[in-house]
Amino acid sequence: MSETKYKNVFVQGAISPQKIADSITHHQVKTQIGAHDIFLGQVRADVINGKTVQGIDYSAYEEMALKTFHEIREKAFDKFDLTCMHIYHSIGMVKTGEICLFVFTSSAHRKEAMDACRWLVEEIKAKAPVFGKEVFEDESHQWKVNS
Amino acid sequence: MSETKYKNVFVQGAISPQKIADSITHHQVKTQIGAHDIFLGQVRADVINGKTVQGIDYSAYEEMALKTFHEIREKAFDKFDLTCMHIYHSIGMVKTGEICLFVFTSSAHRKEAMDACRWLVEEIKAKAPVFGKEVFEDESHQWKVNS
Amino acid sequence: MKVKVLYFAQVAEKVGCSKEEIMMEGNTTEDLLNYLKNKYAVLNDMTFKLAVDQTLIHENISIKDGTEVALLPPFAGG
Amino acid sequence: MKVKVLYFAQVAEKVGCSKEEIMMEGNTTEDLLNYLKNKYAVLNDMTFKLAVDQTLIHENISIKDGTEVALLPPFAGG
Repeated sequence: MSETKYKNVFVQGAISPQKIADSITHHQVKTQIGAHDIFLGQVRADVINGKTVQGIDYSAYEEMALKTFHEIREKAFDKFDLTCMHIYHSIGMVKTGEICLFVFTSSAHRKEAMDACRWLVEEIKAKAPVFGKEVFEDESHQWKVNS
Repeated sequence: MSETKYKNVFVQGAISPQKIADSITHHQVKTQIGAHDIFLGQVRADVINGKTVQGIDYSAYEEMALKTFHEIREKAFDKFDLTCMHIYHSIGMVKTGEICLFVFTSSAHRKEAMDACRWLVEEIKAKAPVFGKEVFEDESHQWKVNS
Repeated sequence: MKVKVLYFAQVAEKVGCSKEEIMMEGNTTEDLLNYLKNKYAVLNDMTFKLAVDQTLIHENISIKDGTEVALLPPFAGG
Repeated sequence: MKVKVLYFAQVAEKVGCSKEEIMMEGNTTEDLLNYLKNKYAVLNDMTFKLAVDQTLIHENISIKDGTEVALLPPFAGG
């Protein structure tokens, strides 16, 4: 099973606000769209046992993750009346305050876009084999677990 | 009752993707944020009785609208555990494919950000005295009604 | 008494006016509505709500001299 | 038979390896798990799921020569 079968959703490092703006701009030619919903995950400077997170180093079982993202994507188009749908996830180090997940849904009407976006975020968190090493300011670390 | 009492949410014409990127960037220093939800309303090229919408010309009872947006905002902070919340709405002409509404919620956790964003969009549509004249390609028009 | 009346969107379009000060008898929103529907017959066929001093009202209320009343057709924000 | 085993995140860290090919007796995921827990005692104290050829499994299944099995600790995407 080759990685090239599936669309790459991984971005090296943080996802830039400019990339988000560019994505929005690309959708302005699709004039059947009436509503976009965008979810962004941002790395928090959590304090754990007195130590502050300085970033999360993301890793993934990439081939399985891309297959999983693909399946989630197919299911989303089945479940919701969407015009477009995009997912980007960081891989590697993302510092606090930076964006690590970008989910973008577009539909004629708001309900579909919002329902789909929420569903996608939950699916990604539950099913994508992505791992996060929370790195503290003293370079020690712990492994993040989704809640 | 003076307009200056309330924050101005109106933007002349379309809301640019760059403005959205800038808003996201401004929130990267707030490292207690873990999740953003962004809703964007985009003007659709609906076809009505064979005529295609080329844009919506928005007008508002501005003073009441700003008061209403202010009340919605206060209520949102009461109801949801939000770090930040921003609303921008276009006034004047917005062409098809362009953005006319930008709702931006930020919280430590995704559920609050997403619940708040959805609630805000519904409140705005129901309560803000904003009007939309759908202008067709032949310059005739009809008045939009929210569904 | 004097009332400042604001008209918006399709209401303004049909009435042909966006703002005016009127002198009316009576002191309730119902009195005002009767006055306006008499002045602009087209209002009898239109859907709109009233806002008194920038607050929507859902029943007949009394108004005082100098009040601002707006005729608001269905909202279409977003 | 030969199995390609992948370790991720905290599992890779504790095992000290991210990828290896092992030769094992038996032909089920349970046989494989027993083999691995014997080789790496630390696995007995860890939480992880198995993916066989990139699909999560929730019960003991048979595997064949050349299968790719991954040990996946709790996900933390997003």
